[in-house]
Amino acid sequence: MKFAVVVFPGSNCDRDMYHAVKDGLNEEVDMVWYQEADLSQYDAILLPGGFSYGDYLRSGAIASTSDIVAQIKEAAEAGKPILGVCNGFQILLETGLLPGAMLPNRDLKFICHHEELQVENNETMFTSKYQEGEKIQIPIAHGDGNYYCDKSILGELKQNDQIVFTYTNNPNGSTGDIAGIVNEQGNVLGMMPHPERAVESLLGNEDGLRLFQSILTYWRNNHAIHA
Amino acid sequence: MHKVKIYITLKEGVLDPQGKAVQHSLNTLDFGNVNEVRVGKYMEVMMEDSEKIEKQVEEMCDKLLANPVIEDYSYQIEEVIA
Amino acid sequence: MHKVKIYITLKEGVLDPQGKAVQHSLNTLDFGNVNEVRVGKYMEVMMEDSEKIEKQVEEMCDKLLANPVIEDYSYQIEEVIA
Amino acid sequence: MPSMLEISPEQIEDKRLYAEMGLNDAEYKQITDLLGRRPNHTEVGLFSVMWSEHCSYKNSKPLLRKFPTEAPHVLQGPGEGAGVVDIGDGQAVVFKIESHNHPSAVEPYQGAATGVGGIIRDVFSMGARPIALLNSLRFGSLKHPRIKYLFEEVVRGIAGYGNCVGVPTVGGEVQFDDSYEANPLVNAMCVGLIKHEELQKGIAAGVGNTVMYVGAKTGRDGIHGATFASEELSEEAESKRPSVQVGDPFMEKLLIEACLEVIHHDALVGIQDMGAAGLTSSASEMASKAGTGMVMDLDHIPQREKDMTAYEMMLSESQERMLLVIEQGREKEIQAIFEKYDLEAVAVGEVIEEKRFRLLHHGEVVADVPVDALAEDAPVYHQPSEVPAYYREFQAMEDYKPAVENYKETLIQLLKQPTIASKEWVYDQYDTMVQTNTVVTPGSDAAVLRVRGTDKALAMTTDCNSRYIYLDPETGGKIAVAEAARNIVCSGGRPLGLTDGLNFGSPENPEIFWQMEKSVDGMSSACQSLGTPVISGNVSLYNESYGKAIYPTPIVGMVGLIEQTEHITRSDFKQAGDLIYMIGKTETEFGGSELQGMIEGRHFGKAPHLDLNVEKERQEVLLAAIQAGMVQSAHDISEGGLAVALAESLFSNGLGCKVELSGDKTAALFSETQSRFIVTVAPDHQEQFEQMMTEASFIGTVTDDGRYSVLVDEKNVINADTQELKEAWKGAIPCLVKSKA
Ligand SMILES: Nc1ncnc2c1ncn2[C@@H]1O[C@H](COP(=O)(O)OP(=O)(O)O)[C@@H](O)[C@H]1O
Ligand SMILES: [Mg+2]
Repeated sequence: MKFAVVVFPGSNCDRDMYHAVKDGLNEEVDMVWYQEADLSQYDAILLPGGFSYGDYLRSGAIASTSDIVAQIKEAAEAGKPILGVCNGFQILLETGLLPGAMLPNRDLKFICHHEELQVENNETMFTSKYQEGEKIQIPIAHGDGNYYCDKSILGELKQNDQIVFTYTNNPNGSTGDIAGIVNEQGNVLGMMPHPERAVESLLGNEDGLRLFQSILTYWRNNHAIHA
Repeated sequence: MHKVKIYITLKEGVLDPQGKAVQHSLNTLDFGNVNEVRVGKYMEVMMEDSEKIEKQVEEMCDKLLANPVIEDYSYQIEEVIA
Repeated sequence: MHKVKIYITLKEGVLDPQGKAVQHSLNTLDFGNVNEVRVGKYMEVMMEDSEKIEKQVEEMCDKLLANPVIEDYSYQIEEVIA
Repeated sequence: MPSMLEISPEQIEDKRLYAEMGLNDAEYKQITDLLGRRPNHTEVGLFSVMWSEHCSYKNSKPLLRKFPTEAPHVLQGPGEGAGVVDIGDGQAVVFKIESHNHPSAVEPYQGAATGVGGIIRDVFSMGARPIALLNSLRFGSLKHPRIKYLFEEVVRGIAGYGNCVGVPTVGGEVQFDDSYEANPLVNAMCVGLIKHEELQKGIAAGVGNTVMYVGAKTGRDGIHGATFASEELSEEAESKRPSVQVGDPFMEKLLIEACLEVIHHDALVGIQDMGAAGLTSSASEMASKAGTGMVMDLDHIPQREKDMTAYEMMLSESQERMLLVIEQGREKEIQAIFEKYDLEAVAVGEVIEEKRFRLLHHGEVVADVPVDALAEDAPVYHQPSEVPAYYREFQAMEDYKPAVENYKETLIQLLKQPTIASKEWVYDQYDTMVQTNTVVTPGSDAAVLRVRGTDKALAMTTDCNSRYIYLDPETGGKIAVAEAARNIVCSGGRPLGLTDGLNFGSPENPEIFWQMEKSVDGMSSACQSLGTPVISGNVSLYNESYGKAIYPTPIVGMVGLIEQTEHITRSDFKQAGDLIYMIGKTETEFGGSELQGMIEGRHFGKAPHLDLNVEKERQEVLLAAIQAGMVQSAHDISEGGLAVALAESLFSNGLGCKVELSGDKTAALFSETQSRFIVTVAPDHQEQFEQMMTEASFIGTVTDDGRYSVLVDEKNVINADTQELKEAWKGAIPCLVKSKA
């Protein structure tokens, strides 16, 4: 399986994402510069964390206007797995691929530590390796992670099982304790916590690895069918 | 040349953590008569003359400057002599 | 009740990285006639009536809302009927 | 030669305008002699910044020469952007600390942020990828609203910059003391990783080669920042406010990536960041080091503001700028790399044979001075030194011993002292994990990062107990180095070397100069003993306001090598049933102690004693025991003594301890005798450990009942719920920050 990590100016978790796939999952992965990327060559697209364009204006806003977004939308329509983490999630929101918006954290501070998440939906291509209701530890590191959507969108998210992860101890004020959501088709996941930081026992936590393994399993199953 | 002043505010109903914090601080600083604070953005954009400036400004706001999920915008266009 | 509109801008000469990034992005988005963008803050403060509102607003800005080292401010006071 | 509106050389001399720029009469005279004529306005500006303490070290040079700086593993000692130490396998670590005290006092967010930005540039200009940030902060009492504001904004500024550029902030220290009330200290340290062959130097070699300017445009920010940083803070500083620089971490991130790409290009000859004194220092130092000269045409300098004068451009301290020297004719190749990142690279000058520094502006020569006059010929002052009266008085005092009645309450109060209390409020705002190398995040004795692709790791820490240094600078200087080394050793590493941040008051005050001298003596002897050369550093003087100087604060930033990741050790107890040992004997030493400060509201008497031979021996054996896999946890005993160190060891894992001591209760619990450690050992290793570590005494066991229990001479002295202690420790700083004035 071949992954692309899209690098925007100011992305800074791009290498971490790269290593999670290369060393954690042992799959092929390229870091592709946003202006040079041809995403049609890849089976899955990863939008890493960081501060694209310095988070200026609104986090993810400027990146969401770049040309590569058209390719990301194409890949989304083609049903490829697309994972946006932290700033990647913010970009997905700004492009409209996922509903809602991000506000500054409730306490207006950047926060970085491990948080406990609950797996709300383990029937997505990103979470099949988790148990439903399972509690996992994943690091967060963000200043604008306070997910906002109005009541009607929240209702839809719930109804369609689009809420994938929630915080058990809401650290930032997110509506509905939301930590990660998928689109209706289920192939675009945005989440604030960083699974790529939790793929090695040396760094104290491997709970994020199964997310990447889930993507691989999904792809293998599907690929086998097509092949 | 035109100077465009753009005001971006959070939609009503969207929680404003920054506004809340500012209000709280003002209240503790003895400005007890402050009831509500909403924090938004103010931009000054210098634009070279163009016939459709108004249309351009709205497009800029829709495409980039404001996020319609959470924000409203308004603007004023002033002519300036360079 | 009064609605106070406060505009906070960076002092002239102070670097505005945010404005620069926004300008750059607008330029690549085909708004080639955008020459300069400065990003500041816009606040709406609701205040209960008081005789010295103007003085209060200036005090608020000096003490908290604006950072006098790098920012300037201006304001408008509107009366609103509650 | 000078443009029409400029002040004439005669006016500068007659009205002594050079004095306003920080030069004294003798220095002005020396410049006139060096040039053989009166300097014009721009030239006086060049000299004033290059001859400031910040750039020339004119008051501290004689002291800095005392530091041991050499060792076989030191690839680059002081002198370049940062020091470089070999860690084997063709790799090296690069590190340095830098102060941004005065800018932070005026505008704490931007001051701290640009401090971080500056030190990162020092590291990547060497060709190294920045992998970690640390900081060392000092503030007055959090009771004052202004101090709270400074504290909150400094932390936010460090976070704002470091998080955005994607370099994890993994450690540091924060202390609070009234002596820093008007003069906070903000020192930032950056650590980078490099392959030997990628090492770059800031040299302008090769006559005819092109000088290129990269990064942010030049504005009027920070003009006279370097001299500002070298002057006493006063009311006047307020009026100097417009000189505050604003940082752009996004630009810095682009610069890091572009510069690390450029170093692989064979057309690159030299690279240096524009730090203090901006273009002036980077350009003249690059030429001076290469034995060449340089001519620059200021018309080409990218400018953010209109009508900038030569003086303003040369003295501007706009951030996020780099200066490159590249092979002539290959500008396009270099520009192409920067273009990818939307960065401008502009040819602004040329390397010349004649050792002159020549500036053109609007077609006129606006400055023409010998390069070495700027970079090398700054005066060096041997300031007079005098033993302060307070020191004599303190030395003559009887040993101080506090009276303690309620031991549990005293422990709780100690845990709440902001200097001891948990710093989670601070480091929760830092991205401690980006780059996914951080094995030990803040909270232990030192931070630990693995070196990807190897089985090695790096331990790093910043340390300085300025109270001891105030009481006795020589002993205190030794302690600062020894304590940093203890933190490295406790983490399983061997100290490789250190960077020092010397923060003092005015060197023109003989008593302050004495503090400087003695601290450096103490640090040097500890460096000798412990085998930790000084590989880089920074000097920040005139940290005083209204005639009151800060406590002498020579901060030590140390990096150590952990040979195998399995040696990584933390300070917290691991498992119930483990045996607790104390290494070292406790004396009654309370001079400069946390308890003394808490009870008396001031510090006096003698600093704790330190024997460097004992220190070295213990560190060696402890490291060997850790490497042999016998140690479960290791923690040095510092502020607050054994009682505090024990409590800190319990907090992460919610364990308890049962400890039995003997002798004087107050000393046993709270004395700050040096060279002591708390170590836990699994019962299996008891015999082996005791044989190896003959100075260790068994004092108790780790329990799982969540109780902190200490008996002295078989009498119950403290019996507390660990959770209660933890809440006091953890809640203290958030509570102080939130509370109203
Ligand atoms: N300003 C800071 N930034 C990051 N980490 C900090 C800061 N201050 C303290 N810490 C972390 O908190 C822990 C305790 O600090 P400190 O009490 O100074 O340790 P020690 O006494 O062992 O040197 C350390 O892990 C340290 O790195
Ligand atoms: Mg320690």
